[in-house]
Amino acid sequence: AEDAKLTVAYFLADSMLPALYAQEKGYFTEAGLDAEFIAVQGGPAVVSAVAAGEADVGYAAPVPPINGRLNGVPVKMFLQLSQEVAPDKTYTWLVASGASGIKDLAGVKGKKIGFNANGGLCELMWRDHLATVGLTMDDVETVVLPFPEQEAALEQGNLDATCTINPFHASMGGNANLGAVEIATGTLADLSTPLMNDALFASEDWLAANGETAIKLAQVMDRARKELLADRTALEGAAVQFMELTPEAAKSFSLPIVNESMVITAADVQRILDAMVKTGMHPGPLDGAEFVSELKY
Amino acid sequence: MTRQTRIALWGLLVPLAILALWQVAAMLQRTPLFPGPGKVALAIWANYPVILRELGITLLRAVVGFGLAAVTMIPLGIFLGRVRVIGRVLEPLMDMLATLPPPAIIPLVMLFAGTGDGAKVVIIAYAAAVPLLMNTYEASHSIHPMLSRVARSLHLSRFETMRLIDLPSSLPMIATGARLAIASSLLVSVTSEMLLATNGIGTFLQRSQETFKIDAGLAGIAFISLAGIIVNAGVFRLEKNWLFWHYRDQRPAE
Amino acid sequence: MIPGIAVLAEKFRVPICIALVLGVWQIVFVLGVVNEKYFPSIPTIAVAFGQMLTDGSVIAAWATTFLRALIGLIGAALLGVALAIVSDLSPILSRGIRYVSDVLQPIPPAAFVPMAVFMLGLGSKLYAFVIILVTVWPPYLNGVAALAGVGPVQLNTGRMFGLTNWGLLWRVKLPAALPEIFTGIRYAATISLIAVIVSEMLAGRDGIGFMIFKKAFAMRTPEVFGLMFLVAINGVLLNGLVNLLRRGLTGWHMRMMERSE
Amino acid sequence: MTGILTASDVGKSYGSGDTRMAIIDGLNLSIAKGEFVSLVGPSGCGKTTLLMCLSGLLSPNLGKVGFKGQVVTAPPIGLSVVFQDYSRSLLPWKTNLDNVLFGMRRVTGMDAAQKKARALEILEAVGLPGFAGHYPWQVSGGMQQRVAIARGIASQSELLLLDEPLAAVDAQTRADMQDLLLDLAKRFDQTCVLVTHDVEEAVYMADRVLVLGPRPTRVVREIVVDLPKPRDQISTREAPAFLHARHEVMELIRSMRQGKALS
Amino acid sequence: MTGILTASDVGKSYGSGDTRMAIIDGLNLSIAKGEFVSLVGPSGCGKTTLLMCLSGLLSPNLGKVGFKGQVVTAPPIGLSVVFQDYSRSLLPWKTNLDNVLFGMRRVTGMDAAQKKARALEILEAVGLPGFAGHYPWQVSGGMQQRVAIARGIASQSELLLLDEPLAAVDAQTRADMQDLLLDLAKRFDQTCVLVTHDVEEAVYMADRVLVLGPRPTRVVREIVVDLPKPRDQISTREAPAFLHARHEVMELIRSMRQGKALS
Ligand SMILES: Nc1ncnc2c1ncn2[C@@H]1O[C@H](COP(=O)(O)OP(=O)(O)OP(=O)(O)O)[C@@H](O)[C@H]1O
Ligand SMILES: Nc1ncnc2c1ncn2[C@@H]1O[C@H](COP(=O)(O)OP(=O)(O)OP(=O)(O)O)[C@@H](O)[C@H]1O
Ligand SMILES: [Mg+2]
Ligand SMILES: [Mg+2]
Repeated sequence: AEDAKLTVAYFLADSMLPALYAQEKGYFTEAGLDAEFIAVQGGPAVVSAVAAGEADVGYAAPVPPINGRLNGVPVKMFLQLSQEVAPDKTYTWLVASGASGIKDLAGVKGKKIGFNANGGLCELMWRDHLATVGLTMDDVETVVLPFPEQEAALEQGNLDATCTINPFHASMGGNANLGAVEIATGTLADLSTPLMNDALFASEDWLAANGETAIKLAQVMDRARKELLADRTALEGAAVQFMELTPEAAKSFSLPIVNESMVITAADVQRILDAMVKTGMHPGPLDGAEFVSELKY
Repeated sequence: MTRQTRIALWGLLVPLAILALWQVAAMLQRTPLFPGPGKVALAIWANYPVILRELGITLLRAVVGFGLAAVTMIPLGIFLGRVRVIGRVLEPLMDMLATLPPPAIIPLVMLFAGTGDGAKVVIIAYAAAVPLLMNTYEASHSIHPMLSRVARSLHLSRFETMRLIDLPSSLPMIATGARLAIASSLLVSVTSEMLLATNGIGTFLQRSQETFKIDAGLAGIAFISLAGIIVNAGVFRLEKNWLFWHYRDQRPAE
Repeated sequence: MIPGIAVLAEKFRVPICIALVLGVWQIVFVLGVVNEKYFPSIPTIAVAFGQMLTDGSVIAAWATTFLRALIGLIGAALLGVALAIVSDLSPILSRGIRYVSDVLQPIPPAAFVPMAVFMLGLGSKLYAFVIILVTVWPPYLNGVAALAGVGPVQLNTGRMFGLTNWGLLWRVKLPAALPEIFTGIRYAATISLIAVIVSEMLAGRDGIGFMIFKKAFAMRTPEVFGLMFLVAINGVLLNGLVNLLRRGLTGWHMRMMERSE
Repeated sequence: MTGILTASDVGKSYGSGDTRMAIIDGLNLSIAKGEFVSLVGPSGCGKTTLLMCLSGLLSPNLGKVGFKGQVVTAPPIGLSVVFQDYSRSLLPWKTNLDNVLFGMRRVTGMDAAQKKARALEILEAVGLPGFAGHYPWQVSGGMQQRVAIARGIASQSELLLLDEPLAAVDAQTRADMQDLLLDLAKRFDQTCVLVTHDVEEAVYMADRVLVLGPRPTRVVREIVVDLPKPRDQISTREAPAFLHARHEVMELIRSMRQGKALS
Repeated sequence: MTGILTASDVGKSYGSGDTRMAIIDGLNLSIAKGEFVSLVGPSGCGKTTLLMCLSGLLSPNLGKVGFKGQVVTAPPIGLSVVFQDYSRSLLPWKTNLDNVLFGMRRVTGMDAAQKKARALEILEAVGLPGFAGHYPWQVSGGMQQRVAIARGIASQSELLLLDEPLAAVDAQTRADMQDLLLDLAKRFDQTCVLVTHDVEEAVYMADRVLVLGPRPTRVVREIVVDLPKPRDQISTREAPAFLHARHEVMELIRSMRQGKALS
């Protein structure tokens, strides 16, 4: 039979690496999928692409598809690629510059804070962490700035603190001029159990009609993840090829994977929804089951 | 009804037809990500206080940026057009600088000017500078040689020639450049707010898109367009008052 | 002596301008206003660019982007001039088109993208839409003004020798307006490149815009600036093409203007 | 009225309201086929405006213009104008030859090569051999004017309206051009209306001289030039009828003088 | 050489290489202070080009132009030009009055009101009272030409170079303007160089007529007009010396004829 078509719109992030690697290696073709990957600027654009039927599957942080669904775009999440868990497997940080004088979360009051997009994980992160010291977004000044520009903004004093990810976090750490201070880590303050950090999602209709394709996708992803986790050279090669890392930077690169399983449950989403409601990003109440299509692969 | 108003009213059919097409397309799509003009109108009603507040910020920056570009680029364009050698030699430089996309230079500008109003105004001025400079340069480059002779035979200094001959005879083309520059300063004002979001309509639009309230975003944009229409009507008026000699000169007298 | 230098300078104007840009950049670098990490020196950029060249990806990306910009420019120029012509023939359509242009011009393409994705997808149609949407205006506006500015004696001459409205447009107004229209096309050439880069950043899989986006995300600043210089050179290249055409079509005007001393 | 070209009660004004200025007021004329008529009148009286009205390039506010029995509303076929503002009436993007060929657009019965040969012949006749490939802005004022005349001639129109066509050429060339025009008019049974400030020229060329009054203008006198054709630059100008007509026109124009000496 | 304006061995050509065309070749002239000199020559011979070289607007390829003992490289102060292409030489965004005032920018010793009064006076003298507020494109060709003359006069230059300044005005106005120019030249001890195609005019106005040869041009004959000043439109033109000079110029020009009849 002819290969099933599969278009994936994605927001460039390290947990997508296995997919790009699998594409390069021809694993999708082997599985009978004719896959195509399109990079899109920002999670919301990924949701638009999926809603328009221009992409079958989207990859983004969980908040954009959640927001999309809340606003009438019928998408459901069916796989998660990475998770965070305390203490050492966290992939998001709140960092302040030395010059800002900020030493801890409480010091952020009245300062200029940055994040990469409205209504994204970074906003949730700021809200959740600030709530632990009794601050809200009204107590700070916000600037939305793409990740790559944040370090310079911190150093030039245009930002006092920001939400960042790798490789930018690592770069800030190595910048002596910046004197970066890490004031928090992890998307939510409470990370005693693994928290989903991203999601593959699709429209309800597509999922209903293409369960087979979704499973094949999961299987290919699984294969690629395992291969990369096992083979350091392959991983570094992929990081250089697809993420344009320098070979040196690739040496310290690792995939943000905690759970071997990629299955999403209603409970996974519910944690995020609760945090959104608690921090005022949404009035609530919200039911996690609505947002998920559990996929057994 | 005068001929002018008749033309104006019949002319309205064109945008109305486009609105109708848009509405039909929106009804076929049936998704909140593709609102029709009706939904946008409702969103205007729901959001106008916020929009108006943000609009002021956006417009102010656009005006300052445009003004900065106008006072520097019109004289510069005339200078380069008149002092031909320098102009010709620097032409590729204009092309190089003009081609840099604002999203690509924003990080660069930020290094020197920060993320605040200063940076945005600089970027807006940069975007407005290009059409103003090019049109002024080309206009003063192609002034009929006869006028240069008049200027020289009246012993005008270089500066006087630029002010009294080159500037007025370039005005018609400068006006076209100004129209383009006004549009691009509004556009870049919004874009810079989307990329270095702090406040203004661009930020409002960005936030609306990120939370999938496309109709609200477009409502904000509708106001930008309205501002565009009003400013352009003003330019049209000025053209009629200042450039009648160019256009009336040209039209066969009735 | 002096004229000799002038002629020489004009002959080598492209290298001179490039040297000027690089020189100013290097001076700013040496002054050390900003951290070298964000504002690398010219040699660093050159080395990074050289490395990109050796693996060949840049050439392909460049070709893709340049071709897109060229096609976009041709489309936008034809459409813009066509709109100007229609405006010249009918006062009502002229007014109508002006309303539309006043409304559309100040809107950033990014505002349309979520909607445009529904109509046009993520592929070449979206690119074409974004490019045309921002690039048509200069040829259109310059065209309208230039056509309206054709002198009465020339118009009368055309009418006298039996030209219909259409013939008048084609044989008198358009040739007379062409020099000014080319000013618009020249500006359009630069915008079309910008629009291509921006759309490659918005939804991309190839081209220089996508490459800049990816390099920026990997914090490879020297490469990013190297690519930006490449974009700038593209502007000169594209304009060189426009100038060739312009010389062919309005060479008389250029020579007429060179006549005065 | 009969005649190939007629104007009845023509009125024309510029501007409106307060700035309205009447230029032509109640003007009548009729020109017969094959006739050569000169128009003279003070500077600014409205001669150019009249020619524009006669050619259908302007529409009069009042009255009617007729060409071959039809009311003129747009430039009719078979009528050409040589404009006063010659330097602007030549198309700068065309060479002199192409400008002349432009005037032959409506000429039928010739193929492209024949037209070109004819155009070159005419350019030579007006004294511009070797300038066919030049652009109008590469030749002198008088040469431009001759290109414009060449274009008018090339159009082979039944009616030629000439607005000061020889103002910028030297005396000898002028005499040659006069004879050329007369010769062609006769050979092709062309009707000509010539506006000129040179009274001698007006009389020398014409079967009839119409003197126009000051603005708002109309025909104030018609002087029939009773001299045989073909004319001769020496003998005609010495003929008593010539001197008489010349004197009469001169006197009339003198009586309409404007301006006054600078104190 | 002495004289307020001198040209020695002036050569000028247009174009280069194959298309190079010599326009002026080895031309010498010297004009004394207060003198009125007419230049005549066939159309296209290089008169305009010569005036441009004399005024410093073009630089000759060979030889030197001197004004008041200084080599001319750019238009010197104290020298004004009235251009042949009058319609393009007026600034369309300025009214006629403002165009004249524009010519008075270098005039000293008058305040703005005085200048304006003077400009209005000059406009009236050239026969344009009531057209001060019009724009050049709102008046006829002959009127434009007079505005250009008014601008030249208003500049109060010691040396006035006039390139066919009266080509587009009627006979009577022309006579008036001639007398006006002569009168002003005398009163302000102005030196004038007049290019004209009207041989009568050339002789009537001048102390000396220089006849230029065909391209490449130089002075082929100098004719001193031995007539008293002030001149008179009637008696001067009947004087034998006038007729004699006129005849001589005519003959010369005739001998340089170009063109030939259309077969
Ligand atoms: N830009 C140019 N390029 C080439 N040749 C030119 C140019 N301008 C003028 N010429 C040539 O120079 C010659 C002299 O021109 P010029 O205008 O000086 O003549 P003129 O004596 O003033 O003629 P006229 O009495 O007709 O005004 C002409 O034969 C013309 O062809
Ligand atoms: N566009 C215009 N607007 C207003 N008035 C005008 C316009 N064009 C011409 N006129 C007026 O019309 C009158 C006649 O102009 P026209 O050009 O017909 O004169 P003319 O007889 O051809 O003069 P000349 O012999 O000087 O060429 C002039 O007094 C002029 O002021
Ligand atoms: Mg006239
Ligand atoms: Mg001349």
